[in-house]
Amino acid sequence: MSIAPLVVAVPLVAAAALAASDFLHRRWIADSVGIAASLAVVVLCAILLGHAGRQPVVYWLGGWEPHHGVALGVSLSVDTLGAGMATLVALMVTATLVFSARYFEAVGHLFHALVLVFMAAMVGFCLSGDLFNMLVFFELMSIAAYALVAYKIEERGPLQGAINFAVSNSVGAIAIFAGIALLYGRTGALNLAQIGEELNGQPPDALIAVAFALIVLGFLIKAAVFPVHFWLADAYAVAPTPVCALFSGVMVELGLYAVARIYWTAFDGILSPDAAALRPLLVWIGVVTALVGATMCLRQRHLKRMLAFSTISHGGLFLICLGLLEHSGVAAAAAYILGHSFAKAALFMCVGVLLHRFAEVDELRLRGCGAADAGLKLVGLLFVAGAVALAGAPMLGVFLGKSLGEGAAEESGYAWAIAVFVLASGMTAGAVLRAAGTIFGGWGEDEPPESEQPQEHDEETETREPHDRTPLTMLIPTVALTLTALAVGFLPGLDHAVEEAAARFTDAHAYAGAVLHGHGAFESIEPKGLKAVDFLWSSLSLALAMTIAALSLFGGKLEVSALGPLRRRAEAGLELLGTLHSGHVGDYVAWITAAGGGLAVALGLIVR
Amino acid sequence: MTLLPYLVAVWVLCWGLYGIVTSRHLVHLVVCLGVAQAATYLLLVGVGYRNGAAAPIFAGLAPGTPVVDPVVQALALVDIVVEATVSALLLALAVQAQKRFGTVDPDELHSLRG
Amino acid sequence: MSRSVRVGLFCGGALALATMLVLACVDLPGFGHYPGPYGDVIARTGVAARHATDLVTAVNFDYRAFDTLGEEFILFAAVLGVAIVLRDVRGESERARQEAAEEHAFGDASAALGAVGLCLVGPLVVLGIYIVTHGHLTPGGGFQGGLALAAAPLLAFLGGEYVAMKVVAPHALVEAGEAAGAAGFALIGLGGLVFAGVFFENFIGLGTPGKLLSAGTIPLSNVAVGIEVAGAFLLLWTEFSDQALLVRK
Amino acid sequence: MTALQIGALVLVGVGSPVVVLVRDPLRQAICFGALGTSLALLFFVFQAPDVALAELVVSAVGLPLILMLTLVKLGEIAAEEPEEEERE
Repeated sequence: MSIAPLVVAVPLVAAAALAASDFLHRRWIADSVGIAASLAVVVLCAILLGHAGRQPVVYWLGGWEPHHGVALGVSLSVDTLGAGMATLVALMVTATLVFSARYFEAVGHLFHALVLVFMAAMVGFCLSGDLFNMLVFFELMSIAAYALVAYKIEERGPLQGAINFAVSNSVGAIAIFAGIALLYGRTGALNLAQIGEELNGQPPDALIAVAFALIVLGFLIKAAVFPVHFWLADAYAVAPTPVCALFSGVMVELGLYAVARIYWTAFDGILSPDAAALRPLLVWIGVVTALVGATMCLRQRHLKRMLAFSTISHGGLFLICLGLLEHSGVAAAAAYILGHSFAKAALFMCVGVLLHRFAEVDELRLRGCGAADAGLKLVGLLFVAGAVALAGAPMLGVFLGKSLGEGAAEESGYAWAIAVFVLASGMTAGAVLRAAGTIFGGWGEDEPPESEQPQEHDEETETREPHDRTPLTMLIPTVALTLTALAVGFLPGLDHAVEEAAARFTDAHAYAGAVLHGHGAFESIEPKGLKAVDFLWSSLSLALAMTIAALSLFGGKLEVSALGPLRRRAEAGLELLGTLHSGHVGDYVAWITAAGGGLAVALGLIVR
Repeated sequence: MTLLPYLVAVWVLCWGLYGIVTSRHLVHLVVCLGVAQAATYLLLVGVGYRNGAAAPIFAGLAPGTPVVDPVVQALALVDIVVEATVSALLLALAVQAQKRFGTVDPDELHSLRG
Repeated sequence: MSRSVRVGLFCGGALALATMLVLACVDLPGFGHYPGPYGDVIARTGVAARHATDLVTAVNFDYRAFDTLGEEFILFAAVLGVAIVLRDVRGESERARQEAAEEHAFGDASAALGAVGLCLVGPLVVLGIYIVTHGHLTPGGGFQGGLALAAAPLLAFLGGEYVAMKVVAPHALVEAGEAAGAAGFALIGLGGLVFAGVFFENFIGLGTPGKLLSAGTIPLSNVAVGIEVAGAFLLLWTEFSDQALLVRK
Repeated sequence: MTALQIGALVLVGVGSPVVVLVRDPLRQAICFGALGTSLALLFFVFQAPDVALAELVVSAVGLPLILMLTLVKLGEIAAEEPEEEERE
């Protein structure tokens, strides 16, 4: 497939062209070039997705075919999940660019150039079959992201968010660099398939443990997993809203994608004997992340920060799926990410619409604002639909992924994790429903908004001033994304397709054969599909979400005195959890170091 | 003795991280990030070294002469560029932080909590 | 977190991390015993395959040119990012900038120092061009030479001649050149796709090893990257110095 | 390993804590330049002239200049502080 490298080259050349023509300062040029380039990438990725069927499409850049099993150059090794992820990225970028066209004043062409670079990096990251090349695209993605976060420099927030983000992720990149150096010292290889072949069957030792720990740490920082998730809420709370949609929809998930990709291609052969010990480690990290994220999500009244914590929580759920180290878990994560991306991006765009209209993203200050006109009522509907999709109501939104995940967890002996799925998705959806009730229904207690933590008006300048009406170019992508999120579950054969794709994704042997030796077809599997009990769990999530929303909106009068001390203790705990999110970059790096040390020691003990 | 370069790399990494954690000045912090990143160049170049071998430049070198690994050096070059660019971006943010917050001390940047 | 808690948390983590890292390093092949195979295959076949005598450059601009493409755009994105972050001061006071341009940047630099700086501009340009164009033959290449080239107008600047800097390196031209260099490298990759069927395929005749015009597209890529790096660093420096100048005003 | 290589390693090993512990940014920038130069020396004696050259141009020219300009800028903004505060 000679079009494979174009998915990276086209947006990069377009970005350079936009930057070179920056002096023209024509918004329509920036918009049309940006949207055209991203649409082109959507088409190219979709073609790749169609071709990456039974065997990955392998493209050796520079024509450097492997030399007796030694990779000389960089390969794009495109399998179904990688191409699917890349297509998702390109779709999200297209939607974002359409949304931003009328959303805010851009500085010349620079915003669009950066978004295109960001897209090229993410797409290249998805398709790359080379560990170091993945790191290069990871860095490119990060640099573009730091700049995008800091886009609104008139405010205090963005700067600090961007600084915390940049420092945390740079430390992560250093960890990955060190991990790659260690791995290279052992294998003398950078191609994932070749590393896998070199390591396959060898006894694991401290080097493997530490290299794996460092690489996983680096990518989990990007995936915002507890306790290295702190940067995410800061960065999202302050980034321009369309950028948040991109970050939440795809960038965070790419961190997890990288962990899965690297585990299954490079480390599976050497670590699979220890999988039984590795599994609880990853699952527990996921569980804690999901619950901490969900708890923090309920505490927020800043809408973007609330959605950011919801993303952290879902990231934890994805990690539980992947941490099962089974192909069924990978299938679950893939389907879950698909549904979540559309829903979360649509929700961020709804917040964008509110910000555009009212120059405000504080839930309480927006009370009742959402009933002003028909356009806003539509947004309210979309908001509720987004919450329903996030909760995974039967057949809608993340239902497929969540059900597959629960099924996979039960099969691997983690049936209790189903409770975490129900709880986390219920709590995060409940927070969104509560916000919808407050903003669009005007419900809830009538406390003066200033009584709680006074917040600065950080969002005013993003859209300069309140607007009277919402442009159609903002509503169309929001509606489209919401409808897609809801409809994803109805796609015929999707469940079987993801299971099939995941089985290929986890077949390290066939992958290595296809990449290095030009043959290696995947074996077929028997897809499992859905079970009746999935509908029960899904209804439970939705019920929990509605209960939480109802309790927090109308529950003020239901004060039960017996629960007083318990409640006070819980609040003290929550307070402590809140203070951990200190916004201090030194704290974050201390957490990263501690997490790295802990992970390295744990893996060292596992492989002993 | 054969561990010394690696030990130096670990040592440099730890000092760089320590500097970031304890920093009271964003410019200082950026430089410490550079120190931590320097550890990775050391590790990379160290991993590809071969005793008694020449640099991988065959200008005036007989074909077949043993040379050190050129690949890690190429990787280290990429690493250096990345470090320089991240630093530049962070320093630009530091300038803006001074302008907006009136301080570049992370202990006093307080706009995001909870 | 209080400072002592933070340092305590860090020290615990760092101790564990350092211990594990040292244990991992013990498992590496002893220092000085690089086991291969990647580097060895390239060392054995690289010169014959690409007619480039500097194998590091061959790896950067041919074998792993895709990495370098990413790296160049990292630089490109960083320059865009710095321009975005520092834009307000530039935008707010375009007039102040014009006035500042009349002033000397580091006004206290003596005239003699300035003269020396100006005299060095020429040789530095020649050196930079040499490093860029000989990237495939001797140590150095587009990145190193590009930075040397960027330093040339800078010397004029340090010598106190901001006006001279504007003459040597006009902003819009540098901006366009930087983007063109970045795009140029991507276009060389596309050239491989068009003329040889594979992205980043070396599609030009390889010539005689050791000659200036050899190694196919590698010197071309070096020139593109050299232009990009020189432009990028010049832009970075001017972004920061514009700010410094404005405040001085 | 040759004495030159050990010397370069020791130089870098001593230099990095110094760079971290010097808390005055201006002095630190100078120390950082020196550390970069000793790293370049190290790469040179470890047969990595390309890396040495790159490290030299970045740490002796590229970054110190940005650091200096940043510090000049920071100092000037700090001097204008009261006016800035009013505007906020």
